[in-house]
Amino acid sequence: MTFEWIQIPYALLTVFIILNYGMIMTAIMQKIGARVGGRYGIPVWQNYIDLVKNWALRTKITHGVMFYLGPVFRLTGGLGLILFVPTIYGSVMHQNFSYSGDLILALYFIFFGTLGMALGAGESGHPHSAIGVSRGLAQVTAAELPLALAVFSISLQYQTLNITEIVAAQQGSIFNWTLFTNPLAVIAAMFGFVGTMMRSPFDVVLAPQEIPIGPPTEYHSAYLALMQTNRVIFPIAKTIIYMNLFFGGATGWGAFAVKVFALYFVTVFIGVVHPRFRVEQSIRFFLKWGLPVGILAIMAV
Amino acid sequence: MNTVDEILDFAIEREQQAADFYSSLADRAQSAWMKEMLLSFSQEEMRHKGKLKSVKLGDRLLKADQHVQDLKVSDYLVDIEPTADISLQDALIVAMKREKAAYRLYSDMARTIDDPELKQMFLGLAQEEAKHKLYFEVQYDDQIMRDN
Amino acid sequence: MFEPTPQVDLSSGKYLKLWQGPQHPGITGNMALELTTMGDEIVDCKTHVGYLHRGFEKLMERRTFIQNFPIVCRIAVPEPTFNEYLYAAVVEELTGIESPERAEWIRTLNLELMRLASYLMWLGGIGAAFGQGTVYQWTVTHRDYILDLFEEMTGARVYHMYIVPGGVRGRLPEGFEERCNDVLNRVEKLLFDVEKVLFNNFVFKKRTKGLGVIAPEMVDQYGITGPNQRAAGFVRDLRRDAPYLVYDQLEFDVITATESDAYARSWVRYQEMHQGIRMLRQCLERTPREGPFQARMPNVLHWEVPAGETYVKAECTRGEYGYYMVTDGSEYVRRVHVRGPSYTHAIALMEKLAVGTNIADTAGLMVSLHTYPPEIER
Amino acid sequence: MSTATDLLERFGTNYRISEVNEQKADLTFFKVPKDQAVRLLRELRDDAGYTHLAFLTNIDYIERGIFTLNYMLHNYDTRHTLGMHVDLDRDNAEMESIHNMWAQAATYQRELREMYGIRFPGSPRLDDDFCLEGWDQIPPMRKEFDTAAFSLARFYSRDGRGTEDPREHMKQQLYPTHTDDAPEGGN
Amino acid sequence: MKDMDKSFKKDTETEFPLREEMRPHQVTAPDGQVIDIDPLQDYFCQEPPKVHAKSYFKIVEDFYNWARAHSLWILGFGTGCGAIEMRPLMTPRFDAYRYGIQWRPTPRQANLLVISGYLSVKTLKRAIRAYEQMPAPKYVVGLGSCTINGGMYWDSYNTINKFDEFLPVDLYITGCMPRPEVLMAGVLELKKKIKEGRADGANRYVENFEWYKANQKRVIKNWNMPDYNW
Amino acid sequence: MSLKDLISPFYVWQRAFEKPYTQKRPIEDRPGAPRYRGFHMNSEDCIGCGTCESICQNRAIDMVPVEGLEQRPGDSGLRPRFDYGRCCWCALCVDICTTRSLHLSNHYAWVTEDPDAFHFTAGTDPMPWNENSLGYRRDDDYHLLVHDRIEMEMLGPDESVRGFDEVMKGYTEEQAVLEADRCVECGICVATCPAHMSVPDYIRSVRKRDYETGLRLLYETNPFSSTCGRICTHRCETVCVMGYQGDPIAIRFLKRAIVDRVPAERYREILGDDVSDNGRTVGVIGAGPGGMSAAYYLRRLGYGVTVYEAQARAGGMLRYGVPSYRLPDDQLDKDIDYIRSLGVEVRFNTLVGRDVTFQSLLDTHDAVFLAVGLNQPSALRINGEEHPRVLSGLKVLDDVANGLDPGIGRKVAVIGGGNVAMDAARVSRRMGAEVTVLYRRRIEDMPADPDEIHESQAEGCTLVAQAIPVEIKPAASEAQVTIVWGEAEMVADDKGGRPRPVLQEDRMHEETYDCVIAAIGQGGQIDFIPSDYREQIEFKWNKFVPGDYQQTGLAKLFVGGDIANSRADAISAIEDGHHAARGIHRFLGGSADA
Repeated sequence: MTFEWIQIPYALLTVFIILNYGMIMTAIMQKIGARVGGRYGIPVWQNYIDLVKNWALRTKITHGVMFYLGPVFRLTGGLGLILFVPTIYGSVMHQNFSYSGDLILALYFIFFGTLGMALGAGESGHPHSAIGVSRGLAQVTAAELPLALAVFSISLQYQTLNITEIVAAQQGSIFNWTLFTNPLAVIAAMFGFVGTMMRSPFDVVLAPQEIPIGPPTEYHSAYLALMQTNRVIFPIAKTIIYMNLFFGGATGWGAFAVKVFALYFVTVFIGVVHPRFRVEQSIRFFLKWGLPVGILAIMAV
Repeated sequence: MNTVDEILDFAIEREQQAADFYSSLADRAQSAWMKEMLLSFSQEEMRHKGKLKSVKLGDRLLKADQHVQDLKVSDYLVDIEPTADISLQDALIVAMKREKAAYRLYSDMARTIDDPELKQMFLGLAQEEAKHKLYFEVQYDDQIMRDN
Repeated sequence: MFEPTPQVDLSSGKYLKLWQGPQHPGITGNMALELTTMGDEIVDCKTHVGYLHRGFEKLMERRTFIQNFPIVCRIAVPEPTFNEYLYAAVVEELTGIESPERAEWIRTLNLELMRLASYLMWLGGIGAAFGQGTVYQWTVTHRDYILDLFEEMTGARVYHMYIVPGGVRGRLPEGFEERCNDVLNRVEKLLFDVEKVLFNNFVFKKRTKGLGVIAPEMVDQYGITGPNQRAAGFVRDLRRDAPYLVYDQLEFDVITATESDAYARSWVRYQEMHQGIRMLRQCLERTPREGPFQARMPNVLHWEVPAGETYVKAECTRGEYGYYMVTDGSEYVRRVHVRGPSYTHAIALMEKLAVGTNIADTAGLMVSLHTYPPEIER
Repeated sequence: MSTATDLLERFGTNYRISEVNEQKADLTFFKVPKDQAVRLLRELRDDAGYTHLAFLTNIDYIERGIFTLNYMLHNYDTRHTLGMHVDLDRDNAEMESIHNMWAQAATYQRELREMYGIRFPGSPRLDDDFCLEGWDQIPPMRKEFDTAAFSLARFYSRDGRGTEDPREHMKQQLYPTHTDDAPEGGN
Repeated sequence: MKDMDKSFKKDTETEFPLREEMRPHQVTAPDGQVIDIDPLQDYFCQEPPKVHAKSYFKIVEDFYNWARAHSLWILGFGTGCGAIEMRPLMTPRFDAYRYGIQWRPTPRQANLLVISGYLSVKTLKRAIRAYEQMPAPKYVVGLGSCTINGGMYWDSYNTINKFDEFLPVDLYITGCMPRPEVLMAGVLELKKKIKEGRADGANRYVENFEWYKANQKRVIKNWNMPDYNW
Repeated sequence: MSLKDLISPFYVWQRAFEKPYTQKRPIEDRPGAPRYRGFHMNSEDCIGCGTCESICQNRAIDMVPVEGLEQRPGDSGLRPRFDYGRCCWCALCVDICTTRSLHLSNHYAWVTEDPDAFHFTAGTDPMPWNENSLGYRRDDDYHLLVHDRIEMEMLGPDESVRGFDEVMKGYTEEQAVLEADRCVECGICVATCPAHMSVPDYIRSVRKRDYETGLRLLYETNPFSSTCGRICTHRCETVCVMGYQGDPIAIRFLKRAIVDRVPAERYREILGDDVSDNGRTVGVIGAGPGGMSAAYYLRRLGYGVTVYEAQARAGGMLRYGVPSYRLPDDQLDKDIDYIRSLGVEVRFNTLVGRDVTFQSLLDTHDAVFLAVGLNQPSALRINGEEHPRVLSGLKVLDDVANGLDPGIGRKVAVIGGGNVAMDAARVSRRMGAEVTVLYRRRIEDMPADPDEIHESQAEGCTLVAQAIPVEIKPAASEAQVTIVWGEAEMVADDKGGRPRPVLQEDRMHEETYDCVIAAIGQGGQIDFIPSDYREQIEFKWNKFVPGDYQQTGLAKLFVGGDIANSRADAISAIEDGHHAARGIHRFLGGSADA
């Protein structure tokens, strides 16, 4: 497959759809969580209003160039992730540039956003940001370790790093999904998934009770809006990768919506009922439970 | 007395007499404040006279339909002969009795007369006198019967 | 015991000065912790208070005895009733007024309800401090149900101003018993859920076990009282040791634990909530429905309390709460000192326990000590 | 014989104990001179079982020119509380610190330093701000400090208030004194 | 240490000239007292705030105001008693999230400062700092009697009486303490005000900046803050 | 970490399927509880006593005048105005409210942009919650004030009828302090007291057991404190705010509690009455309370005072009209002797007009104060009045006071309902007679003290209300008399005065008594004033109408007492005397503040 200009507007359309989907889905997730707490929660369109409001705030205080670039990097990470994985398998419009990207690139983008954030937050000079960033980096690294092993495992299994091909290999029957063909790898990967979605018990990066809100402490108005945008795109992009790698991808928007929702819900399901790990506890948790499973997965293959 | 005006003139004359009576009594009174007192009675009568005059001129009307309370204070009190050293209590009794007599007079006249207009006039005058009597009765009640 | 703080050379770059509060979600109320950290580890902690200082003790010196009654409840915001009771008790002791039995029962009911409400708030706090927001949602709501009961009984949700010197301000409303029982049942059901989600949660256990251990010998040195003391293995409870009100007629257990860490303290409090419900049920059953609820009082507008001094204490949710009052026979009090347990727990003890823990644990540690800044500063 | 009298008899030989007041069965107040106070405290804590320092506070007797410190000690075994009074000179209030005996005493001493201006040499962080910040007046808990006047002078009160005394108001309305239309001089 | 040689000392004043408003100057307090102000030390945001103009198009401004009204992020700063009634507000019983209200733990992301009750001088300083750190447009709600006229602490030596002298207040809620419902009613009222475009406290603060600063300085005598901005 | 720990948290997901706790519309659906302490309401019962203001520890309440409110004694015309920038809703004001007019509604929402808006006068300003029926009310069994009067030891009716011992024993010190403690010190009574005594202040001095200050306060306005402490008509107590829910403060007896505890010998030292003559003299006609009061205050200002008294002893109506079981002679003497001890000269048995002329008084003194009182009993003016067994009440009392036997017999009818009538009845009762009191109006209309009415009833006097004597007839026996009386119906007075009785001729009664004591009122006697002066002096009915400072048109003549006011009690006479003394002082060139 080769690059064509028409793919750029197609990709933008994909991003737009994902953005809106993410907005509404995260709101629904919040409502579900609120329901467990016994309340109704925010209106589903609340995220849009917040976004508009933050764009409309007038005061902008900057702490330097990196402070400004932080959210941009972060958004780039999210967007890049989407652009180089096929959102809808087999769709011309929504396969993005997936033919040119592979898993390594995707993993890089996952990390890229975090790093950008780290730089920006570090620039803000707020100690809570700094602590949050150091925690974030440590935890993400630890959480990605099982994921990396799982990725390694399935790349051995499918003999490719190209996501499109991996998805293709899972088509046909539900039992072709990696979930069933290589369950150990999926379990290992899910450790990484849960660990990087910033939900308890692994939300020590934001940890409102400890370091008020972590890295974004100093971010406000348009910067914050940018981060909010990212915060709906990035988890979905990550979820898409998991969906593609382990759950057979999506061949239509319907399957996409259901699978992303289900995967995302896993984190909510765990998060709502658990307190938060301390950072070294979560690292230890990943090393103790995630790592062996990942190694087992490789061994199994 | 066959016309309204005549009746009124008669009544006015009576008020004038009453006023004269009190002022002459005041002239003879020994006590300083009884002079004052009796003069004020006299003035009260002159006020009544003025009122009747204005009725005669048509400035105001006498109302006959209104009920005037009769406290009956004077009914059981003894008759007093006005003297020079009359006391306040006695002066009030005299005044009450005089007004009562006037009331009787007009009431009787009203009873004997057939002409409804005149009858109305007499009743009105009787009413006036009843009011005057009530005034003195109330004063008696307040000033003399303070503890009773 | 006082130990000199290690001299920290901030310019060395190894250390980071970190302020938690006063505007910080992890701090209970409005106070600040000045942490010196090395990495995530705290090497020095200093408590800063005074953000809520209103000078109550000064204000009370210039108000008459009845005028002090509405003001004392403001001293500890989440738990005003104990102040009301203690103030009433201290004045009653100095004047020799005895509140009637019915009032004593109603007061006990009131105090135990307050204790339950306060514990519910704390339960939410400990959940939230460790990132379990759901528990917080539940408990604050159930506390609100108790506040509804208070509103019905006393006329206000938070500052009840119900226990006056001499008795209480009104009788229990009609049908209060059923509604109260209903709320108690709901709270009890909730407590079992909380046990499932919080106390039986491996993450929570991991976080709290071994956190902030109070050695038994520290208890007297630091003046630690209440559940914090009982979690260290001491069987001391003023309700049993020096019974006031009608506690000698109620059945309840003194809950203790031995581990003396954050989990043990939480568990002691959790069980005390069950004991509270048990006591409340007894109160509801046995509170007299007839009889006076106020002693004969002098004219309160110029109420002269005889000269004297005394100290009255009670077991509040956090420990020994006491009022020390000195009077000189005038219409005004000479001196009041309010002894709140948070005073030692949040300052000396917190400063000691925080050293060596993780930044992430300070909030949880504070909540596990159950401190309220307003009663420190008064 | 009560615990308190027993105890005071035990220490009475070595210490000048005065003004013993048995307030109730489990609470006794007494007074010792300043120079013996800390020694007695230590003895009470170590030998007599009064291990719990409930609080330390101060009473201002401005008319007598003294501060009276009150150490409230509790014995968990006998469930008895002792209030130990120590008189200080009000103008030059200084007291030996007991931060080495109870950890929370340092905090109380900080508070007393700030609120009354009593010095406790050696007590840690004694001169740091405790509750107040930027305080530029005399220590606020001292009796001569008028908090209402201070509050009105510094924080102001909202305008639009004004009250009338019913008695004075009725006087003006119902029986005002006649000053303008009084009788003229007669001679 | 030996005094530095004058020739090595840079003339920072000419090299980096201070803007006029940043130089130390004097303002007159409402009570006539003249107060020295050193902006570099006294202002929490290192420069005086600026008046923020409205959008050029009314419809855009209205749209923005609508969004602002429906997305009120409260700074989680409980300054006094009232904070305890703000918890029920954010929890299931009253669930203010339904109205687009959220807690924000950092002033940078909040646009509503609820002063929940009395303010001691020490807290006032932090509240001012929090307020100045909040991005405009920002709103202040005074909760409880204490913010109006001192409340029951009217004679306390450590609590202020008239909050509106120190920060521009958009709305007062009376009560001691106000029930969560009233707070909710207050927020709904504030929404109305924002939608109508009348909630311009931030601009009022800028326009009367000197007056506010003079008032603040009258009360707050110690302007040193722990080192960084939270 | 057990498996249970891993799984059990997920159990609570079941809560997701339960109905949320959220109130959909909390503002509308959650009104305050029935006992909720919301915003203030005030009913029309408020009298503006300001007790709420004095208990408010937040200074949140101002007492402010309200437009369109009728100013009357017993109502200060002020109403509480609340500052919700101060209020803390403790509801102490509700608890202490003396009339129970103040309530709290269960309305609790008030949100405004304007911080100055939170002021309102409860009950008067239109507020949305004015009609609320729920909200905090004071519980009936809950009191912050003491509503029951402290009982005073007094002779029981059985004992009291046996002699002329004083009935009221007076408060002991403890009782007095307790009674004084009930006072809320609002000051409503001051306006009602004719002498405007500083009632709350001296009550406070009783509470503080500071009788010297108390005495000084008493003597500022009333030199007959010992007397007034016993027989004052205590108008103050009728408006006392404590009377709205309980018994009014026993103000009269608290006054007595002060004087009872200060020996007469120390008066001069305590009051500091150092008299220095200023060379002017004032004549006072009548040594009753008015005259002696004027004499006291004038003497204190340094005037030479000569009192002309027709009787042999001073005290006027207090001496001859008030029986000794109400006012023992020694107590009256205590007051009068103190006044005389300052150098006031009293010429007894000196009747102006007979022994000296009025003109000579005017000539010898710089000013004259006239307070002869009402000493002429009004006649019944009904048929048969001349019967020898018809006695006047005043005469009976006079005789008893002078130790004479009035000769009333065993069965007595007293006509009248004033204090004289009551005293006559009770005196007769003490002399062993069976007493019936005939009164034209209802018992509640009686001008006598309620205490006297009750005590006389307790002592066995029969009160027959609405009985109008119509005729007196000789009885079969020479020593007896028959009275004819008719029942009365009350009719309302158009002008709002007390209802007036109307005789019902069809319901007449006849009864025979040993004597009939007429005590229907009194008139005055001022014939000694030459008629030349009458132009200058203003009268109304049988009384003087004094100008400011009790001055008459005759500049040197000041009048006071019963002859110059319509209130007819001792305290009014005392005030007149005081007022006149000030007026005379001004008139003679001094300052009116003295």
